[in-house]
Amino acid sequence: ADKLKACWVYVGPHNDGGYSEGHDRGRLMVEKELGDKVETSFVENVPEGPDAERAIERLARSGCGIIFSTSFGFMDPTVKVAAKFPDVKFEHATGYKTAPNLATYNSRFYEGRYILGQIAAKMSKSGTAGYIVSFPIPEVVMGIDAFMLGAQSINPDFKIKIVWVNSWFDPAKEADAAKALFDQGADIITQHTDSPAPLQVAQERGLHGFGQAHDMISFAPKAQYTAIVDTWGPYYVKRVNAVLDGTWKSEQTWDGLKDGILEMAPYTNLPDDVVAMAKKTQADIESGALHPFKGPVIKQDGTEVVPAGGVVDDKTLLGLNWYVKGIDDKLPQ
Amino acid sequence: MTMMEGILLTIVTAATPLLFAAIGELVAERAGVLNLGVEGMMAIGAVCGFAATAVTGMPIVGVLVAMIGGMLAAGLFGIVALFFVANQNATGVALTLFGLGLSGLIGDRFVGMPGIPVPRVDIPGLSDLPIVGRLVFGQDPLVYLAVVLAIGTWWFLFRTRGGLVLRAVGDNHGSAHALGFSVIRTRFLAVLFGGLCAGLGGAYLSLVYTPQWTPMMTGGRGWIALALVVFASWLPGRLVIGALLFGGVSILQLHAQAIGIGIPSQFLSMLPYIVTVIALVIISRNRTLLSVNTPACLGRAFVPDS
Amino acid sequence: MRIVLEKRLTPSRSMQYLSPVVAILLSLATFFVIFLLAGIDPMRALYIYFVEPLTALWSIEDLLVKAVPIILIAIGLSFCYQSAVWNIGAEGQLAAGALAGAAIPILFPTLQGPAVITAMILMGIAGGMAYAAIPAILKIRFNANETLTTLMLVYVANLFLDYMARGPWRDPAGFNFPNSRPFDEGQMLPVIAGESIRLSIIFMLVAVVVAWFMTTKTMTGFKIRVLGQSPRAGSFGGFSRNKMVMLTFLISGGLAGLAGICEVMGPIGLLRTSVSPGYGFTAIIVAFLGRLHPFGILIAGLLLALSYMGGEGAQVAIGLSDQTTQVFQGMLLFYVLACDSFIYYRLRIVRQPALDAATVR
Amino acid sequence: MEPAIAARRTRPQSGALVEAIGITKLFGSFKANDAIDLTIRPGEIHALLGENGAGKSTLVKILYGSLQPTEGEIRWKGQPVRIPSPSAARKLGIGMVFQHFSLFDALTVTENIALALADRTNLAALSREIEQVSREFGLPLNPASRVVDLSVGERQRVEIVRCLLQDPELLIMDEPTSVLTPQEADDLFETLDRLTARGCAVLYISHRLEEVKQICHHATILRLGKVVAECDPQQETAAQLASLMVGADVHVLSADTPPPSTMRTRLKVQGLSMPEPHPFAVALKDISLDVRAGEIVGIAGIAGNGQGELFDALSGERLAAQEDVIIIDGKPAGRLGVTRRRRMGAAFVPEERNGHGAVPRLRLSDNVLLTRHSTGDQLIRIGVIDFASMRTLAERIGRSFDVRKSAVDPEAGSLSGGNLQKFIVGREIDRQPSVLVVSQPTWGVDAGAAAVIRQSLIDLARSGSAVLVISQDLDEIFEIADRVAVISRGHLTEPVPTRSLTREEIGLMMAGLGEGKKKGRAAMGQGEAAHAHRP
Ligand SMILES: Nc1ncnc2c1ncn2[C@@H]1O[C@H](COP(=O)(O)OP(=O)(O)OP(=O)(O)O)[C@@H](O)[C@H]1O
Ligand SMILES: Nc1ncnc2c1ncn2[C@@H]1O[C@H](COP(=O)(O)OP(=O)(O)OP(=O)(O)O)[C@@H](O)[C@H]1O
Ligand SMILES: [Mg+2]
Ligand SMILES: [Mg+2]
Repeated sequence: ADKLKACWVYVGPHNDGGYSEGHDRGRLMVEKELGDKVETSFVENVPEGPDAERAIERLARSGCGIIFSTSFGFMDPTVKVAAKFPDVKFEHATGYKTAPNLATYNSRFYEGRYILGQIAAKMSKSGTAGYIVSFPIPEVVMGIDAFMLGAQSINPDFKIKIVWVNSWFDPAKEADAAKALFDQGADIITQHTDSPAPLQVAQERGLHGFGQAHDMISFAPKAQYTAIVDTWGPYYVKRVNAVLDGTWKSEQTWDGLKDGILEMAPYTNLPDDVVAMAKKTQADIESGALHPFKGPVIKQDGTEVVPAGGVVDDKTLLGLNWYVKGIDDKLPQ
Repeated sequence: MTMMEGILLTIVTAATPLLFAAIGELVAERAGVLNLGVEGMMAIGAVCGFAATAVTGMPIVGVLVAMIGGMLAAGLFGIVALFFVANQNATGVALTLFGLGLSGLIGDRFVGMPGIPVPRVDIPGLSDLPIVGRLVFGQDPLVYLAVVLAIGTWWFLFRTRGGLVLRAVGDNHGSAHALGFSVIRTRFLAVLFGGLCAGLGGAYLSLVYTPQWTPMMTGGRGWIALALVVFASWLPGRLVIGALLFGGVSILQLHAQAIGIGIPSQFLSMLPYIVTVIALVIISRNRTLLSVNTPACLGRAFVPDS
Repeated sequence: MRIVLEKRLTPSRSMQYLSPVVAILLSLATFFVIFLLAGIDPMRALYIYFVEPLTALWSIEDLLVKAVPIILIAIGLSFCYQSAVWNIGAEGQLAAGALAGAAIPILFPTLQGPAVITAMILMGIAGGMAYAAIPAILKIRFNANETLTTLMLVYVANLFLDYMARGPWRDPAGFNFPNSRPFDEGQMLPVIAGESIRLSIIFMLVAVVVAWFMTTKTMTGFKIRVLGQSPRAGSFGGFSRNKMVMLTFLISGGLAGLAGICEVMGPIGLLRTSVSPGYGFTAIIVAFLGRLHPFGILIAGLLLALSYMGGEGAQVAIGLSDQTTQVFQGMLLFYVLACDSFIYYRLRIVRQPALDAATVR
Repeated sequence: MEPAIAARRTRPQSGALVEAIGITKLFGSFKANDAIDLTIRPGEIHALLGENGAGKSTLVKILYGSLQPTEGEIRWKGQPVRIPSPSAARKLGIGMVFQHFSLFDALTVTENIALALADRTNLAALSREIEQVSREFGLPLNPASRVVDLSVGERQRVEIVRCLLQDPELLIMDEPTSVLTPQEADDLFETLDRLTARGCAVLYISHRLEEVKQICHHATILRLGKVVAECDPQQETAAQLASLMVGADVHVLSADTPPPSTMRTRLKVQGLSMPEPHPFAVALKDISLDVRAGEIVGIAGIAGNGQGELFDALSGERLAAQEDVIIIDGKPAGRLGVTRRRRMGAAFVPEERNGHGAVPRLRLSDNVLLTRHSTGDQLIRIGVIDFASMRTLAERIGRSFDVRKSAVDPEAGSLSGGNLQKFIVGREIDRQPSVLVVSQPTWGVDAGAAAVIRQSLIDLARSGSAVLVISQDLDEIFEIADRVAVISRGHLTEPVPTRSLTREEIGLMMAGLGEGKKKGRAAMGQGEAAHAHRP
């Protein structure tokens, strides 16, 4: 039979050293694992909007059997194209709309963020972390809350300072934000933007931080404690295989640490007890013994979302738009 | 480091790439050439600087190659706009587009590679002085280069014969030609110098600011540099002030956020641009100042009789 | 011996038409060499870039969809540039138009139908005009350089759009996704051909024809040209430079706003944090490529859209980087600008006089 | 006339300083210079005469190294030389004062001069030298002032001092007196005397034949790029010189019927005051004036005393503060724009042809539209241009004013200066305006074209229009104006009949006021300085 053509749509350059590169590593893994059963191809730097629809459609027309549209803003274009090409399988990352030939997949990044929060609270001398963020979408807010919950589990008085840079990727601005946060008294930095610039600033100042989307240790060997590493590869291999053997179904996948869709980069620059604590938390999350959003979760304004004993359900998480108690900032609405 | 020190230090860093690019553009404009392609030249400089450093392992080589790259890009502009007397506005836009695209192509291999940071100057004793220590004695070498360049440019323009000729060419190219000065050559050299400086500004981004290469990393700084030249009414001294002012606004808005003043971040991010517009308006109202310093032939094509 | 430019007594008619053709051929030749050096089969690459998009109906359709906003904006910009007003902020005016027009379906989601569609279009035009009026006023009242103010205002408009789409106008039923509620068919431009060609293509064609008529046949066009070429002569003719600055800004702002709202009411179908992948900037190239002539702009707009389509195809088929397209566009513009100088000048080889006695005193 | 000047009118007999042998210059296929031979001797003032476009400027630019000859040889003191650039010419000992000044507005006098003197690096020392030389030659200058603040006469002094500091052996002057008062011109002639006394040669280009007769030892006359005659100008009449230049007899003006004094006033200005539009301009102060049907009123004055500002106020390019300070045909027009004034029957011809009176890159027919879009010529119908009528009109103007052009409807910029001027004047006269305001109607225009233009102005006035001529050329004012007023520092004198004054009297009025202005400025530093428009 003909080879299956598997295709990807990236919002940034395929080698952006961040989010899109994470997906591209997944694509390469598909090539490696499935060898000559598949052929892959991608379109990069696709702006969210009408261009995305056209790019996805072009892939569908060019004979792709399965198309992964990897950015959150590609949701509606993917839905539209999927309706036009019922025989092609579509997968959209981080969205919520599905169709018989459109699945969604996502990663429980917040699990990693909880661990980062714990490490930050252990390691910070000032009791304050800086947090650089891109846009106030649920995924990002979820990350902030998880980080704070993790930190509060160690130090209930822990503080974070937040700067929005209104961009996923702007190294200079991220660096400026990191400097500003350090100047304001933070001694640990984390970011939900894709460049290693904040880590580089931390390294230069002799302070510390975390990598984002992949292991950034080479950019800041002395400053990185660990990183949340996106490993989409196993998922992609599984789904492409499903198409090959005809078992593909439209599903909503939201995998976490236990499924290997995200990993923690090696813990470095940390004392042994902190490493041990981080590893234990990771193991507890993987085993299900610990849920970062376990009750009681209390909103900034004091309302209780879930009481002790419960956990915040996935639907709430996916539309999350509130800060947990203890964050002094105001969430942009 | 106190918070005040840190803020001042960051502002200086934020101002430096702007200062580099704006000095070069100021010289080109003093010679009568409006090169809107600063952004493109900066991008070329950034990628060349990074690539050369990555290949040789020596930041100094990177800085040199960035200057050469910026000059080559400027040379392209010079050929089209000066020798072929094309509309300078359009040629500048073409250069921006071309430079951004080409830098992406050149830099393809270097994305995601950690850079080799330029070491900071450290004078034991002096660099540890309170407040001024790091600010005056503990910057990276390129910051000093920018300051030297600004002073040197002032000295060249207003204290040397070469600078006099350059200003004459920008003031009245017909007269300059009649006296036997080569208008095209002077302008071409000025444009090359503009490219060199823009290249330095780009290198500052990819070697010092955030030692890495990423496509579009210039982030509109070339355009800000152009605005600064008008803001400075073509005087190098004012350029330094303008660059610090702009750097200051863009840094302080981040601090305002970190303190948590509750204004939507988009509005804070707008601030530097709005401040630039307001500054332009204030400067432009002073027509006397402008009419004295604006190069009268700015943007006008020149073709010598043969 | 050296080569010099020499002014022609009268501008060359034939170069006027030949120059863009030569420029395109030179660009293609340069690309041929680059591909060759990069080890890519140049014929195949050029085929994918410039021919393949024209071989399928769907892709021609997409090409037109992509070309419409670019041409609309470029037509507006050509008015500005003819009168030497350097508006490079159409991207911001586009965003303002999109915001203004989208206000209706977002604030009154139940309103539908032709009247609403008309109102949205008018609002879009008005929004673009209003936003373009800011740099116009700053220039007229305070003499502020419009190249820079228009550009700065792009950033401001885009950030404001971002704020509105994430904040006040976010779809309440959209899981906090940063976009407005999707518009209904009764709030969008009707499809008039194929699957995706909407009414906006008619707007574009009308704009081209009207612009051609205005610039070549009417007094307004004449005023714009005169003031662009010599403001002093314009004021001697009794034409007001300030009025013309305002007029050209309003025309270009209005058309950019129209392009913005047409995108929102067409291909996008809702208000997003960003509604244009840089059409406002691409249109600058198109305006100059088309030599500020409406028909030229039409052709240039289609050519640029073609290069975008081809660029995507080349990514999929031969893994060519996305930046290749940008380099091609920049290079093409360089060549066109250089070739255009042969309309007014010709190259001549000058021999230095053979006499070479020393210039002694 | 001073006897000293009249005394040494004979050509020195010494050997040649410069020889041009067979100089030919091609611009494309156009021969601007055609095998020109010219010999200049040390100590002589050598006139170079010719119509507009005869090739005078081209030849001197070749001598100064700004242009390279296509063919031919230049000898300097008998040695063949190549002059590849102006700086090489300066090194040889050739200085030049340009037809259109080669100064830099934004720079100081010292900087302007330093630019031509590669060896003077110390500007402070140079300033002292400038002061000294300028005192020595009676050309007072303040080295620190910026050129933009200087009057036209002072600008020329800068050019001359710049040449003098090079200690030249040959000084080339391209139309140096077209911007000077008679007194300033006399000062210049004295300077030239001192120079020739030292053995310096002067190559002198001028359209003013009277002054050529007065000061030159020898004349070479060019027509269509060729040398057509050499002569001793003192032996010829001005009319003879002119016909040598033109190759035919020059039309003599006829203004036989003086205007009846009872005709009604068609243009009235009363108490017009206006602040300066920008710091380097002149304010108009309480100007009053009336021009009656049938007469020509001339406004004399040194350039930069408010002529440009007055023209703008009369044309409506700048509006007055009150309605009734300008009255056209009995109707107040002070607040009306230029189009409204044209509709009232007024027409205007500005000083600058390219870029003010006409758009160089537009065709002649388009340029007709520039001023005649609203004057009842039916060129516009509901906003749409009638190209055919426009072309017809352009052709009519071209025919009746003898506009020589390369194509049927060429770009305005491709016409020679004189022909474009005829076209622009013709465009307005063709309308038969009731009021015509014209500034420097024949500036830099040769004798033949000037005669055509002046005659048409007289004819227009005699047909019942009111004509106001602003001119720096006193000869012109005496030829055509019935009454004359003098403008100085924005003040205008009462117009008086031209016949009641002599040239010298008017010259003194201009110069006297001019001197007062100079002192005033020196006292104030700068500020109220007068100057011509920045281009
Ligand atoms: N820059 C250009 N690029 C492409 N085509 C052009 C361009 N300029 C003109 N054309 C073509 O030439 C045709 C005539 O254009 P245009 O009306 O400008 O001619 P014209 O001779 O100037 O006429 P008129 O004198 O009536 O204005 C147009 O239909 C158009 O197709
Ligand atoms: N650079 C040039 N290219 C083409 N033609 C030129 C150029 N310079 C001068 N000419 C032409 O050469 C001829 C001689 O010009 P030139 O300036 O020498 O005349 P001129 O005698 O100085 O006239 P005027 O009295 O008006 O100053 C004119 O017809 C002019 O149009
Ligand atoms: Mg036409
Ligand atoms: Mg001349």
